[in-house]
Amino acid sequence: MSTHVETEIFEGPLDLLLHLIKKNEVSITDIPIATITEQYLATLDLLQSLSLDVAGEFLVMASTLIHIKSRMLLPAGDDVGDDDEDQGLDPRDELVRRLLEYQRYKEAAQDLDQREVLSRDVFTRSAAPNEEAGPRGFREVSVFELLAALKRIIDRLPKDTFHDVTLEKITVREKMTHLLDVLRAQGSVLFEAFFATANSRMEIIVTFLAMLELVKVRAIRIVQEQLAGPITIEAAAVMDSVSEQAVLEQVEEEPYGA
Amino acid sequence: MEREEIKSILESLLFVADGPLTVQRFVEVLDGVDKETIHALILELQSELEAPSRGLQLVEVAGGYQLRTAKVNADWVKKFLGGRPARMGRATLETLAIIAYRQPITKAEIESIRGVDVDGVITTLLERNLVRAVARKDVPGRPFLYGTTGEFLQLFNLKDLTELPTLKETDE
Amino acid sequence: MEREEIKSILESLLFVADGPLTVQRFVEVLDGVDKETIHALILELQSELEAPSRGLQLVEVAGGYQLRTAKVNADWVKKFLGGRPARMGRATLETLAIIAYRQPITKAEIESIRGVDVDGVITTLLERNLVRAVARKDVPGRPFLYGTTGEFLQLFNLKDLTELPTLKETDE
Repeated sequence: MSTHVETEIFEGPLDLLLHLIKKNEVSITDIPIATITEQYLATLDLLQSLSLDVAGEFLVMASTLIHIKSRMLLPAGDDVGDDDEDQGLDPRDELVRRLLEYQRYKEAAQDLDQREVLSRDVFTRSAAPNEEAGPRGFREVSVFELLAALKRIIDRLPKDTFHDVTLEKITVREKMTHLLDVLRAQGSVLFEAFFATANSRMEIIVTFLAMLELVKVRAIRIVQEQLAGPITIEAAAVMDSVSEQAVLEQVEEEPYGA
Repeated sequence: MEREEIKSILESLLFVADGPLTVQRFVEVLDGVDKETIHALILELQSELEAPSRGLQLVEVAGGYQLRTAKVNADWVKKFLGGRPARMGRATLETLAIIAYRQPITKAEIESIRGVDVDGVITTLLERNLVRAVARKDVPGRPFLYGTTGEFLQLFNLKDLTELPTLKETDE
Repeated sequence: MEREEIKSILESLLFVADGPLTVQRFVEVLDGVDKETIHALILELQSELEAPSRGLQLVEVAGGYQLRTAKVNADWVKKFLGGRPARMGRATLETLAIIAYRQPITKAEIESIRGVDVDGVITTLLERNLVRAVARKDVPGRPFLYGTTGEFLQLFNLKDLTELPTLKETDE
């Protein structure tokens, strides 16, 4: 056998067998089992010598092939007869059936691949908001927009307040409770207004984390009527004490300012 | 490149763009095509879109060009987008049913029933306010327990949860 | 309503829709307009879009109609969008083909056809919402039966499952 390197990666033992059958220009229904088995094993050796992982399925097929080959050597009707209810049948039959079936789906897969595949050959419009539709409720704000807003707030803070941070013991949980209280009373609050009372960087960050926690469990929504417009925090759902408790409990009690 | 070909590409790009497209950007993509040609083709597209049977317009906005629906159709578009019935996918409905009948229930429990990951579905249901976290289960990891909301009752026109049709006893 | 007007609205709605639009949905929005008119206008739009200077096509897919870019412009659109070639691997395609033609089908059945483990591939397909668990098979272990989704139809530009090319018959 000529030793040229197989660069193709096979999808599985059946795929490798189909490849060998095609390469030898023989018929699936009349496989020269000795030749194909020899080449199959040689290919596995090659794959292994290239340090490519040879999956267990390939080895199972190897033993199947060897088994078929040994049975082919026996005269018909004089089978060793341990596992053969299929006595008198061609020992290759089951393998042929599997190869034919696999080949059908392999071809079907190629047919699918030749269609106009979405996002490869043809494209739809990205779900961009359509300005002409007018205000269709509010659009939800991304975390990046929030961070930008947060940065604006922090930048506005006088530098010298930075030092009293360690004196405070604000917890995220306290801030979450506070925000939920405010929303229960007012329904909604302006993002920047909610930070107005904060007088340290740490408090702002804690407040921000509290907000993110509430967004995560969908207790609040952070929305913006138009790009670069004011950002509003609103209650996403009416919270009863049980669900509020559930939301709050997910946050560690560690004070961030400690 | 043929003029027709360029025009066709322009339409494709305007269609997939998610913001206004500058002539500069067109020139970058369609290398070798000059600004004047692109300008002329944009004008052509614009005037074609003025026909009363067309439903789009090509507007110049924020320094670029953008396809938008025609102003005259605004009410129809609003009706279409706004009045969209909450078409719920199968996965969503199934998950909702599991939560409705088995609440309070954790995500892991739902997944063990559905056999597939339900992260995305739960997020959707939370967003649409059909379910909510009602408590936490007293097991390691303290996962959330989910239950249905008032909106859920409204959506299915139920007075309360006892009105849910009884589950047919299956082959268990 | 004038025919021209309806046509214009159709184009607007097709433009803003985030998935294939059924004729039924058009009829709901444009109350009073009959299905036949809408069908006729869709055909008109389709044939207009065939002109070489147009960059869109109106395809019938997954039970509805959807505007898509013309196939001839694929490379330009990819270049514009910053093409990451989302090529599907052979393992994924083959598994998808088996599920499409043999649905509902279990993982074990797929594995016996492909001759290899398909765990990872099924997870990918479920994540991409191209297949879903549709039921459980009534055999020991009650394994999931998988089927394809509407997204599958959209991905391969199929009206419905009957549009799948017939499997080549084997000559045994």
